[in-house]
Amino acid sequence: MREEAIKRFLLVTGVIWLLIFSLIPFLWMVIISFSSSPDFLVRGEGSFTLKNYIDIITIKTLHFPDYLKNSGIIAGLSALFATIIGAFAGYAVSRFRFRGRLPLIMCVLGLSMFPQISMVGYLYRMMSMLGWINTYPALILPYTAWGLPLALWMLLSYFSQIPQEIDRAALVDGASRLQILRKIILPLALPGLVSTYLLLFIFSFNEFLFALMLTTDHHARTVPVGIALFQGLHGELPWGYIMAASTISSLPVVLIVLFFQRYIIQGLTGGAVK
Amino acid sequence: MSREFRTALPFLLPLVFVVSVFMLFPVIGTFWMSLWQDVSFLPRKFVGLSHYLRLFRDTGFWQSAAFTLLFTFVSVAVETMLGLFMALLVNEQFRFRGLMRAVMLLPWAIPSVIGARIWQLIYRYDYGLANYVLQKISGKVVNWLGSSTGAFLSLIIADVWRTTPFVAIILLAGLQVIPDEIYRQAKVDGATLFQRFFRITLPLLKPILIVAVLFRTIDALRVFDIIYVITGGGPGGATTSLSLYGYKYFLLGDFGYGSAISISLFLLALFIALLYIKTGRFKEAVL
Amino acid sequence: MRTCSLKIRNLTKRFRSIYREVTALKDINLEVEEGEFFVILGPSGCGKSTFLNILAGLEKPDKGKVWFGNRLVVSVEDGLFLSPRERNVAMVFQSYALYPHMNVFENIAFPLRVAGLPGEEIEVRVNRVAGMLDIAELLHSRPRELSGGQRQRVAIARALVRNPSVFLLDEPLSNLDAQLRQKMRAELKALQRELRVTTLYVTHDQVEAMTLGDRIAILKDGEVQQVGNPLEIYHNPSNIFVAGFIGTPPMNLLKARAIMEHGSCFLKIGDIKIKIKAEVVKGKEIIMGIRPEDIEVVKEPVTGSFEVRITLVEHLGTESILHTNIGKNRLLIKLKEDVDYREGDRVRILIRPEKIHLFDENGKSLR
Amino acid sequence: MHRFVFFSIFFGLIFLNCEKGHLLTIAVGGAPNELDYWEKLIREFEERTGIKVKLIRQPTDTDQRRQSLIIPLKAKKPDPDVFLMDIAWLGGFAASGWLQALDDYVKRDTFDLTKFFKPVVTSVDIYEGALVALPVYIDCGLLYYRKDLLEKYGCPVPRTWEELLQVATLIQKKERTRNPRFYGFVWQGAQYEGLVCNFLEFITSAGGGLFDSLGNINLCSKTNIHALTFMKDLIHKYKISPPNTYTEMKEEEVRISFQNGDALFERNWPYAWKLHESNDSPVKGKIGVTLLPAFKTGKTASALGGWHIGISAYSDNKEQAWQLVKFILSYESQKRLAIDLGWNPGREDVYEDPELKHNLPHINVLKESFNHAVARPNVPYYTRLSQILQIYVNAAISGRMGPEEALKKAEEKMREIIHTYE
Repeated sequence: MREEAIKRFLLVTGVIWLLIFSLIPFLWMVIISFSSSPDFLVRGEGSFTLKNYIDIITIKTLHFPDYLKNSGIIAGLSALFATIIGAFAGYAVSRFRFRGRLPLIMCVLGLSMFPQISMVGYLYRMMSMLGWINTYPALILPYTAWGLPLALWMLLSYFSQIPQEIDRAALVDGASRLQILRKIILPLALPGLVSTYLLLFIFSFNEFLFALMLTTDHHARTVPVGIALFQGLHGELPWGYIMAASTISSLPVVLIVLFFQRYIIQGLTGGAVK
Repeated sequence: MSREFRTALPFLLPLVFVVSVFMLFPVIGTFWMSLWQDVSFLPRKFVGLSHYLRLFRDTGFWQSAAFTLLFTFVSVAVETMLGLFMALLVNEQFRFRGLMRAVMLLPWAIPSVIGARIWQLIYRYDYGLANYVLQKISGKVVNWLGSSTGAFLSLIIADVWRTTPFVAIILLAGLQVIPDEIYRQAKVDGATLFQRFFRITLPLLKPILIVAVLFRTIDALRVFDIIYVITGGGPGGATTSLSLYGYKYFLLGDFGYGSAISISLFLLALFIALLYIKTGRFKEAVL
Repeated sequence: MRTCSLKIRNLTKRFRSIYREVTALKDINLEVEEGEFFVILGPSGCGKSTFLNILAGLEKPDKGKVWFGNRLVVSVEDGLFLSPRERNVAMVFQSYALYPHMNVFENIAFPLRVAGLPGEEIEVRVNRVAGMLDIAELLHSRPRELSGGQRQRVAIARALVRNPSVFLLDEPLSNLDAQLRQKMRAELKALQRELRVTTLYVTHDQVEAMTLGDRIAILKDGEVQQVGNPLEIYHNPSNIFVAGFIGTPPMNLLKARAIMEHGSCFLKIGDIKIKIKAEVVKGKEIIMGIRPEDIEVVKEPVTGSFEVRITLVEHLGTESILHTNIGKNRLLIKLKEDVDYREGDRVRILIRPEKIHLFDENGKSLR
Repeated sequence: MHRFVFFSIFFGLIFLNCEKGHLLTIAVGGAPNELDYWEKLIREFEERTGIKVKLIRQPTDTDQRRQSLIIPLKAKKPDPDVFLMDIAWLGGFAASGWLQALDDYVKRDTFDLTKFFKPVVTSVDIYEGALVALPVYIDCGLLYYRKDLLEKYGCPVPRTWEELLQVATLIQKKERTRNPRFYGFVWQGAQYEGLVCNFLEFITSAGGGLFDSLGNINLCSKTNIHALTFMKDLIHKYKISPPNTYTEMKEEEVRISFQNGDALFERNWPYAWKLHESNDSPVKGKIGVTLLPAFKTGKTASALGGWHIGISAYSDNKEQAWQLVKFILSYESQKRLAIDLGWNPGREDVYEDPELKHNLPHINVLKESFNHAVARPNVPYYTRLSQILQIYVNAAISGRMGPEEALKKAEEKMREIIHTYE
């Protein structure tokens, strides 16, 4: 049983390493967010405080609650639109054997590999012309597009698992295509829809470059940009604020991951994972 | 056939519309912009491909191209190996495996900017965690972001922390579809743990490994967020990625040249993707 | 809407892929009478499911017309193709295709809901059909909690609830075990008798076809081989395919040469001669068919009898099947009782001329 | 179907969320207390004139502030009518034709330009003969020192960099025994705009500069190399400046380090005074401020910074905008700026105010240093030049590149830039 011992050893050390590697930075973030000075380690002084949290929420001019609100609305809506549009397209691709079906999937998936920087220049121009810079649509629309390849990829794998015979049965039962999608496919693929939505939400919530270029202030600025540009009057980094803001902003994502880990992994891997 | 297509069309139109207008069209538009001189204080005029000629002479461009490629190579290599290890780990049966998977996912799920901010704080010379620990262990401190090598490694560590989970998830999917019987058969045939890994797991994982590496490569090529936050491209421009280089020109108001840089990155990514697809059996793996 | 007859003319369907073109249905002409239980029988891949799908409106033919009663529902020539919802057809699928996220009540109610019927009426009709199929107590269960037979009933209930003009069943019993299949077969038949709804039933199982069908159409490679009631098909198969497809074990088919001797017509198989009634062209290669159950075993040497050697015996309890050879042809004999024969025994058999089916060298019945 | 209708209405509502026209719009930005000041000032203006003003709160980050102004200006939008500009952007804004010339208003209202610092107005606010902006507040580099420590060790306030080096080395050595984190001199060396200011101060105080007397670029001169070598040596050779100078040291990092008592000398902007002297400051009452030292070969130089106010060329309300500008630049408002925020007004006459002298005892040093101010090049592509300087000067002080090589490369690059954008 030497082999079993080796395996066990690898597993245990691996798990410990994974825990340390993944969690230490998070712990550090939380610790700093609750301490009165970010350099307490070397100074040897510093105390537990809630001031950072209270400040970022109550000091109006820091606009952190605005950023959270913007991020929530923008990510929430763009994930919703992408899920809906992706569901329509995923239904069509999984149900109709038309010519050009494969090239279409490949193209859309290929699009997701475009570097954002190669789009943002023109998007900036487009949004300026429309007068949409620093408004929600300026981010919602590109995010919707940006999430669609992922949405299509995930929903396609969920829809393909639903037997076609069910569609046929519903057609014979007199349902229209739209009715089938709404009454049969969507309810059946509900776990898939939910995990698609959550992943898209996370993606939009985390996006940085578009938000950096296409917003200018708290009216539309999202959390990542807020945190990246969080700085004091003359450019100092208020680490306590930054880490408190980071902790609050990570919270929704962390909760989603903790509760929906299964679905997220399933969604990303096209249902291959048990 | 055409009837199927006609029924499918209304379902596909929203996707095609949104994706074309907000992804495809902007790339074409950016290319179009790269053919113009577009600086606020100079007259707007068509300059053809001269921005691309300027790129050839621009040492800053080549420096960031070289950095981007090196960063991509190193980070993808490290992340693939670590990711494989992680995937093997969380593929095992043990208690709290679900929780473990969730923990593994966390660094990837939170906004990259937040991850970058945390690492930036850890790397701080005067009161960063890294130097504190180092001081306790060896009595020496390192100016993490002060040298080009140090900054490069610091970025790699932060990027590995953030994106290895992604590789692990993809590989986990590959591991899950390898039937258990094969391992049992191999055990009966007398293969050791490592033989099983190298003779069975790795070859069977190869197609999905290629996919993971491709995704990561493309993603690493466009690295922006963590560099923007942690080093800002410094010290002395040593860690400026192509995305950041392009962004800096946008920020300066030189949209033509910034677009040319962006389009070059696009072409680079396209080229590398095609290379993978040509050599690796990518299509089989995806479909 | 009342149930109606069906008329199908020149129905043709081709499937094209990049590599080849497959003709699934070749110029089908059929008429199904109102209230008839009509079975389409054929081996897998013969095009019977495609045929059903076209009738349901799920697939579009390349040629031909279909009438439901007097109403033209498909006419490729006129560019007419009604969608399923415009045809009032009901269909039961092999996998039952129940909606897994709805309970039994909602499953059955679905066709009525999409048709926009008021809630009370839906309730009444679902309850009625559920009572009819004896699933009233299952109405709040989910499909995955049901047994195969119960699912089957739900699928049928869903099909019947809207009083369809045509009732299509696509191998509905093939997912059930043997006992249940027999039971459901009988119930289905009884139900159809009671409701008198025009029913089209697709199967590859000849026993089902024979027991259920008022009439049977046998389909092979997209072509109709024979249409008729079960007895007609059993007694007068139109070709060797039909002959070989119906009956267990299948009809013995032997290559023979027709000869004239003493003014009588004989078939020569190897060195055995069998007398037949019909006149056939001398010296012609023909195929003789004889059902295993039509061969008699005789104790004494009667005229026309001959001896064969048993190579294998299958004992089935109430009956037994003897495997023998004539020349190079295999000959199966089915006995009504289980007789204690052994391998290597020789038996004397008699083939009566009136039991013999004759086919030309292309397999067509000579009659 | 009604759900889709709902979505489209929802969508529509988001799109309509565009900004509506206001009477007069002013864009200001920055930290909470800065915004408070503007808020109060604007309310007062509204009360006095009855003109409604909308305040656009811009972010703190300078690049982002610039960005959010460029967007409406490039699109020729009438809003904002009035805005503040960093001194470094002025050239670019003026060259793009975004700024309304103010000469006619000044002449008509006999607005007294002589009340403002003349060197500032002439070197920055006049672009191609037209007055396009006016200084709201002025910044320049100062040397803060620990009065108590200099006294303790009997050292004089340094006048030259060489003296500073000597004093700092001595005191750092002694103080290290008590405080291992103590450094002699902290300044801004991170790769950002502040580094360029520090660099300009060092080279100018050595007698060098970016350009020669004919206005041609002359970066790789002996004096400049000498100055840059000195900057590098402060960190690597003499070790009186911390190693993270070239990675992390920006204004606030420097200020906090000094304020914590971890440094003897500090190069910083005037704003630091009020913070150092605040009640919870460990160094309160222990500090002095003076002009930056010079090399033996040159004389003291202070990088000119600050924010200027201008009127958009596309403003649909220029007359009222001018009223607002005049109000902001009035004696009263400028004095309040100094007292509330501790910043330095663009008006020279305010500096004679007794109340101000009482509140800000270092004000004389300020006034004097403005006379030694060295402005950054006033060209539209200045930001590009600055980026080049940031990269190469940072490379040199981090030791990644020899000072001469760095300056040579930077000069080459700058020539390229000038060639591209001239």
